[in-house]
Amino acid sequence: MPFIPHTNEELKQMLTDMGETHVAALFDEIPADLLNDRLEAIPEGVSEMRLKRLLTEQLADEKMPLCFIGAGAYEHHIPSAVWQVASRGEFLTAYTPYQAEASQGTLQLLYEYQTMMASLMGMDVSNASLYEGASALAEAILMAVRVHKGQRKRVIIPRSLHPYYWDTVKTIVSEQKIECVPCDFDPQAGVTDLGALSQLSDENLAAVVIPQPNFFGCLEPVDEMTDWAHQKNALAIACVNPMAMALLKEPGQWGSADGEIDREANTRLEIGADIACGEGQPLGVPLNSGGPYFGFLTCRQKFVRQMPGRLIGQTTDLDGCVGYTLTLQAREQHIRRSKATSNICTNQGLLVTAATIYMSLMGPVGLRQVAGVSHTQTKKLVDRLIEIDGVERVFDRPFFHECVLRLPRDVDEVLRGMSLDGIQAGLSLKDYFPELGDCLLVCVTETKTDQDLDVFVDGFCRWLG
Amino acid sequence: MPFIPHTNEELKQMLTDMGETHVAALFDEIPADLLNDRLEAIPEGVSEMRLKRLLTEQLADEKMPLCFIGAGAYEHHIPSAVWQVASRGEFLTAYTPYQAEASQGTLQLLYEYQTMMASLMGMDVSNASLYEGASALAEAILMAVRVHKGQRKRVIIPRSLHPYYWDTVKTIVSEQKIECVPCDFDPQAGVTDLGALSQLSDENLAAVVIPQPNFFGCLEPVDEMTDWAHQKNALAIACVNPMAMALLKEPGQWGSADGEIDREANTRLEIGADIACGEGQPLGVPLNSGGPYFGFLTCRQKFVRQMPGRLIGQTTDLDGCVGYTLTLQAREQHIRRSKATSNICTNQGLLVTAATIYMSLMGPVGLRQVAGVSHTQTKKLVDRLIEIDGVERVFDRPFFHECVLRLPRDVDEVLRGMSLDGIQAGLSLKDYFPELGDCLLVCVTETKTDQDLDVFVDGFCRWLG
Amino acid sequence: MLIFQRSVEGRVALGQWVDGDLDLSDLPEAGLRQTKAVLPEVSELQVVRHYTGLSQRNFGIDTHFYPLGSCTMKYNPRGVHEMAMQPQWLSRHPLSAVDDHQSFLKILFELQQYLSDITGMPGVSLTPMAGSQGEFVGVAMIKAYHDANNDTERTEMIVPTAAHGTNPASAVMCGYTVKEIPTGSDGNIDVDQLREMVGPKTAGIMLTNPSTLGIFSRRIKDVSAIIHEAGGLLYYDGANLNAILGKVRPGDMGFDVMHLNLHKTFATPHGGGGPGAGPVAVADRLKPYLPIPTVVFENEKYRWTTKNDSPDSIGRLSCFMGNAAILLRAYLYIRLLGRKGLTRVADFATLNANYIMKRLQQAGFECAFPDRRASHEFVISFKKEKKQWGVSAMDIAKRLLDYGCHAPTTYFPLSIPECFLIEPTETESKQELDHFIDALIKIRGESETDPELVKTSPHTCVVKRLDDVKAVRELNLTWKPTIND
Amino acid sequence: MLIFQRSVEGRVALGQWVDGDLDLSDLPEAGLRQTKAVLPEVSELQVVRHYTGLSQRNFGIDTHFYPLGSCTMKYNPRGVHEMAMQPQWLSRHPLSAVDDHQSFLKILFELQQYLSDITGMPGVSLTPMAGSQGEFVGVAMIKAYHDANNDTERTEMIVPTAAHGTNPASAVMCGYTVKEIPTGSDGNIDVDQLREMVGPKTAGIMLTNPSTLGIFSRRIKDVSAIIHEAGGLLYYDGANLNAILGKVRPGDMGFDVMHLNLHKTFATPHGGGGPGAGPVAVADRLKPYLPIPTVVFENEKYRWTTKNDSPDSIGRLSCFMGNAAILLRAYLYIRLLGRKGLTRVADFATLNANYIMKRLQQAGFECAFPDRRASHEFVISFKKEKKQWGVSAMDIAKRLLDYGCHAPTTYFPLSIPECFLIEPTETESKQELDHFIDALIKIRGESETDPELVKTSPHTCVVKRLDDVKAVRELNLTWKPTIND
Ligand SMILES: Cc1ncc(COP(=O)(O)O)c(C=O)c1O
Ligand SMILES: Cc1ncc(COP(=O)(O)O)c(C=O)c1O
Repeated sequence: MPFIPHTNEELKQMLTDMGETHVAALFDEIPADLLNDRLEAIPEGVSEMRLKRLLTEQLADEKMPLCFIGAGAYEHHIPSAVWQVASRGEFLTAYTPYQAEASQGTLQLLYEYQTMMASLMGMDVSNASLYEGASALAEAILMAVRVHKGQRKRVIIPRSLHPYYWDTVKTIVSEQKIECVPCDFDPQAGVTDLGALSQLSDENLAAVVIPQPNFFGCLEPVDEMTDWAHQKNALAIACVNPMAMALLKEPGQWGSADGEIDREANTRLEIGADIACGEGQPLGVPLNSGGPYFGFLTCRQKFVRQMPGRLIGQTTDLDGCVGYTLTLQAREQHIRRSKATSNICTNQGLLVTAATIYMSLMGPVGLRQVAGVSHTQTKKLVDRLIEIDGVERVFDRPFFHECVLRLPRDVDEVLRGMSLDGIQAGLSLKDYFPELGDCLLVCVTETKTDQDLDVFVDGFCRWLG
Repeated sequence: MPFIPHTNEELKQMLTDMGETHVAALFDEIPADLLNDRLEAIPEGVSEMRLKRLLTEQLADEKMPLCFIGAGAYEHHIPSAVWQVASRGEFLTAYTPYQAEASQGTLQLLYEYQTMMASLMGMDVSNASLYEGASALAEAILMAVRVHKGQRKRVIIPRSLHPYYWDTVKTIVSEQKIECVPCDFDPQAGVTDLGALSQLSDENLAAVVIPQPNFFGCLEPVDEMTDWAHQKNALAIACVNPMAMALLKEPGQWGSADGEIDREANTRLEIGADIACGEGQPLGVPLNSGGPYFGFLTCRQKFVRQMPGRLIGQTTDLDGCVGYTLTLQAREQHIRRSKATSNICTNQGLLVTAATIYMSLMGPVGLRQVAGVSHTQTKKLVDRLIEIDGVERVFDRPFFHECVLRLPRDVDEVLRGMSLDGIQAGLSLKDYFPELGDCLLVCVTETKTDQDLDVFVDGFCRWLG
Repeated sequence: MLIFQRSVEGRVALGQWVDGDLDLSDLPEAGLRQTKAVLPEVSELQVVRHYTGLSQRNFGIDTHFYPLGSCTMKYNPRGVHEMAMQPQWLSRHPLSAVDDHQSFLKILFELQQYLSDITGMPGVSLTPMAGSQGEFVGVAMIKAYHDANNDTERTEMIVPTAAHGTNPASAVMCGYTVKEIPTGSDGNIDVDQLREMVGPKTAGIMLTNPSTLGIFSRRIKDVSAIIHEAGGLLYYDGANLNAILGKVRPGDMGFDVMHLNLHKTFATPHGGGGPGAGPVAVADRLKPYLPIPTVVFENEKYRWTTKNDSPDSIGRLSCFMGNAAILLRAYLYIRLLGRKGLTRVADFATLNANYIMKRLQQAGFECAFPDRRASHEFVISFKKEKKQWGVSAMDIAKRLLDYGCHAPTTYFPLSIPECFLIEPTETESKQELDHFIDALIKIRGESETDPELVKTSPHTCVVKRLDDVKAVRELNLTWKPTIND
Repeated sequence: MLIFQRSVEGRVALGQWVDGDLDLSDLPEAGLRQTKAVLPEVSELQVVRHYTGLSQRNFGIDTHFYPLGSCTMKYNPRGVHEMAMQPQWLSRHPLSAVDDHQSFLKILFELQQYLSDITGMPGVSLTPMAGSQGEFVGVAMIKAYHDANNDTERTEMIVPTAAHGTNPASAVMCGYTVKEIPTGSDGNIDVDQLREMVGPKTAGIMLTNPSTLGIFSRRIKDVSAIIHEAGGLLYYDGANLNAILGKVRPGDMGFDVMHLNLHKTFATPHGGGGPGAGPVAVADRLKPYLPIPTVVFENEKYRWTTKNDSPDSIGRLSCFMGNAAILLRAYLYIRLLGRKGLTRVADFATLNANYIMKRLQQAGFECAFPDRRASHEFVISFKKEKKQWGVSAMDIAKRLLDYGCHAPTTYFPLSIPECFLIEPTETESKQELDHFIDALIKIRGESETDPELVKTSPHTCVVKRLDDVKAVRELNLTWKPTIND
């Protein structure tokens, strides 16, 4: 049995010191009929050596195709330094930094992360992470409802939001009887139909969710949507790809640039989303079958006490030296219990560690370049694919590094063909949007070379032809 | 250009501070006709991302067969902890511990290594590493000559020593006019012919080299050879596989167990080899195409001042606390220059770091088990192979986890066949010993399961049939 | 020094620079970012050096004994880390075709079976991303069950006062009202009081057994009978599973639903606050409500389930498959230990806890429940020390850092004043335990002779005692160039 | 605490235990080990914690500025480490069939070409395992050359007094007598004296240019003419190649043979003392003597050379292919930087060195060669400080540790009293350099006002100043259970 250090001698010594003779005695308070020393479905243990060997054999079956799927998880290059440093035992095997003096490494890093993420979003503050993007959006919605003191329980969510975000949000927020109202997208444009939005009732409206880019890769009319939400005294919740924010206008700047007047209230509309959240995975986290990733959540300063999750604050020690510590813990479940802003406890600290190292390595200019090259490569591919007979762009709005194409042949068949060439050509939209059953969502990142695009186009021609 | 942190502003600022305008000026002492700003054979630089991609493509061509080759480099299981800890930046990117106070980690580790390795060999002291096994043997021979104050310059080396060790030793020691005298092996036994040994002149004899196990995997008559060397007042130099020493008698115990009397001198012969050296690779170092490995060198206390390479000693600091530091540096080239015991400077510190962690994880019992299972598996395989018609053991002496077999078919052909099955079945001896042109040297370690042996035997039957 | 203070405008880590001309002609000008984000402009060496340096300012299991109660800070096998970091796993897109990844799905499928065996519950879903999400899911399933039975008047969830804060918080996230039930002086919940508490409004109860007090409730069968008779269901908080792994199965105790904390019991690294994984297991009657996706094996193939397979599922909890790679790590850990090894975990985790408790008792420390066995953890209280010498549990916790031990959990459970919850885990040696015991004894000595020393501790950490009140009062959550530089 | 002091008899790290019954029946009883080796009996967690803890007691490039002259402590790219640690490389047996490993051989073949380009020398062998073995090989080739010409009276190797200790030691390992030539006050070797020194006994000269004094010898062509006219050959010690990478080629300066330190110029990690790699490059006339194996490309295939290919080779230097995986790392580094990047290395390494030198001069420090350019390193002397305040170079070196800088090389070159050899490398930022300069200025201030502070430094390391004399006098090279426990 691995990892137990006791020798038989020591075991005996310890029992003697305790006045016992058998370990079994330590379990004597458990009713005998409950004791059950069998684990039948679990195989015998093996050594590290044997397990590695078994795994190597299993790994041989795992394919590693060239990946052109995006849809919420993006394959970006991750510098080796990121995980080599994040895997250091002191980061990897620490717990939540409850003892601040023994956790300054993690705490300072999280403070740096909060600074970077808040700034990337153009917001005032950031928490130290939530689980992942979809559940982070759910938390953002719950937060918006709290901001309205629970008086408003309707939220407008575009249909152009990732369908799995939709599902997740519904699972989580409907327990608190919050109503999620869908808003259609313009079938031509691929983005939220502002006309449809303006038709929706604003009664009881807590927030409007604004994805950027949306599930189709299209750029939403974020300024108009933000203004609309503010006109209704609802919160604007940005749900964004953080990599995109190195290039596209950040949520903190959304809304009418020249401070449009709210006619009814006769006040100037506030610039900027109120909450910005999303999936942090593009920032140095590997695809890894969908997790662990991390959700980020940023907001205006005035909402900070409604924020769920951990926050790190700067302070000083007895000598007056700067240090960092968990703060505003009174919002959290371990202090406030049933009145907490959320039940979240364990979050995604290690992923944030990686993301912080990643963002430091890329810097503001490098990150923009990654976003820009990803987009440029996508554009190149799309431009070439739509030259193929029968392939066409479905939506006419600008996209960011991900695009929906209509194919003249069964999408699944084409995907199967491409897969034989070692290419995952994208995501078939059939299961997500029946009306887009003949469509493919394709995504290119900076990891793909021009040659890769050639191979893609060649294969596509073959499998379509 | 990677890894240069200067911005253009900073460059300008620095030049200004120095009163210069161009970097080129800093090279103005170099005669103009020598300046040559071209590197033609070297491609343009690429980013880490691109280089990884290029490499992945090259790696796809590299085969990873099941390896049954030994012959001086052995595939043992290496616990993940070994290289994860050894790869920590503080070990990986430190220099030789010249500033002891800033290098206590490396220094204490090396002191622990010296303790472990000396004890494994049954010797008094160990240095902190040499390059690898073959050149370590050369250094051991040079050391033996120094012990004899350069008065004796002949060394007897068995032909059963690894041929590449032979070559290496000759390259290195013959520059100092040391004569290497071969001693034949008994063609039946596969070990040094004691009769032949006793016939060799002992004039000027500095040392006798005793490999254990020898190149053929056979166990040499180490006791007799040690005694013989001591009778001639020559040093006995053990050249051993350190993994084997967890199971086999260690060099410190070699020689006549009941203290045979040297008749001529009428004194009791000293027990134990005088120097023990070898290749440290089996102790936690990956095969890695042959290097980096590390050579170890241990000896009796009285010879320590003739030892080449670094030594770490325990001492105390100003407060009387225990610490570690490089010691006896007056033997080394950076102090003694042309009178040094060797020219070695950079050694194989990181590999010793890994080996120390490895030995700690295995402990004395675990290490013996690795050696024992390796041997047991080899025996199993050999027993089954010699049941095949025409396959036979060539030598009748006991072997340790490596064995020579005679095949009824061209060895290279069989190897090519086995390689198609994904098996490296061993080493063809044709290029090493013409007289063993139809022989195969096969090695099994603890990494091979009984199923692996089945696959080996099946394949062998097929390719021989 | 903050990474931002190492930044110089215009610097780029060039080894990571992505070559390529940008074509942004299709993006509307007004939609582009105009400001530069506050990310540092530093070299690769600066990044490596900065974060390597920061890491050294942390305690971790890899560096210190870390007896943090309720957190199960055991050794995180390095072999598992290596196996989980293979490029085949890392590069797998969550939406890629299952045909290309049968090995990975097989692993999850087997993990579902293992966890079912361990918990004694037939249904398992792996998607919850930590214990607290597992709780949410579990309570949501209880609610779904009552709703399906049109039993909609059940609005109350019973939770012990000693429960972890996530329990009441999760119940509230599901729209329940929390009713607290106190712990008796023997560490058990008061069964009689429970009997009075339950009724038609009772949706269920959330318990851990052994509890967060480190006490195994002997009358757990009675509790389950009371709740079930009242029409409620029992939720089991699996955070303390390490104590009973392979010994007792929550399903056999009468629980209907539970979560497991893989990052505790199954040794996946805590990562400075996460990630974890909090799979849920359920009795048959709750199976229809399990969250999707799960993995099924059909027609010789593993595949994910969807809403079509489970129309009554409470739904999806994350965009993809939870913390998939953490599940992989837990699987590998289970394979390493095997059935016997897992049972021995409980033996030695319990041994270590009882050993420390006994030795501390012998040395005169005050255990919260001196007459009870410790499970894998136990509570001591420094009420006496606080009163006599003015030294609080927090002071002693900080002073422990000076002795090279991470502090136990302090001030939890909330019901015990000035307490430590101590959990050594099975992977710590007798030597470590003895060192910890000796340190506590020494600190008590210091508390008497030199209380200031303890009250101003730690003295050997990278910072002195930090001012938490100031952190709240002068809230500073992000660095701003002008203020701090 | 030593790992042995954590040991308990009978303990085994069970995760690493190899299952299997032993059959040792064929091994003679008398040949078996009877004693238990002094290896620790510890758990896996203890091992990880112990060595993680030890690592934290080190300075490294990843943690500190490390301006160790002559050692080129530049950033070791983490990307290269990852790429070099791929299982395909790690698992390759050195004697496995070349057909299965053409990629690896191709890499070595290309590396040979790259190094040939960089050095301006047509022949390259990659096998030497560090600089000093490269020197041995180079000198052995010089000898082989003279021998082949029956020029056997050449028994002297000329070496500057300022040369690295390995140079004379290597010459002696090849059976040569060393003749030392001093350095002039301008930092160059005295050409006139050299002219008088050479003669029929001259086998050659070993030089570095720039020298270990950080000075580029302007009259190198004269030197080469003198040696060649006398019938000798010129050896180039490539340890300082970083200074002139892509700027000047030793082959063009007239050198016949040289080594490169890949662990310096090409950023492979120093590993606390190694491994390195010291490939040799040679002019045409020495090509026949290059050590084997090298890699050739023939009939569309890469293969190793043997004695058959090179009958005049000086032979083999190690059992296999030297430090093969270090060669791989250097190759990857060269590919990352590319031709332009390599040249910029020299630019910025030189810039950084001259910047520090200039700023220190401005602050009143005494440079050994104030009128010369620094190459990538330079020498300052604390003779004055020693005399005035009794503070030695060693004291200042130790005090630098307190300022978070590793000390430069001290007391080398031996010819300059109380000196530092300072080499910042190109990967350090202006901020680091300024911090180092400021620290030196402060320490000089302390030396005047509070010399004891400096003489008893370091004060912030894990130990205080260590007693080197005691280490020699009370030689203690291994731990013994009875003495220290
Ligand atoms: C008893 C108990 N329940 C629940 C939790 C919540 O688990 P998690 O932190 O994984 O959300 C914890 C851990 O923090 C716990 O100790
Ligand atoms: C100038 C000089 N020459 C030679 C060497 C020897 O190189 P190595 O340590 O790789 O053997 C060194 C490095 O220590 C050196 O600085």
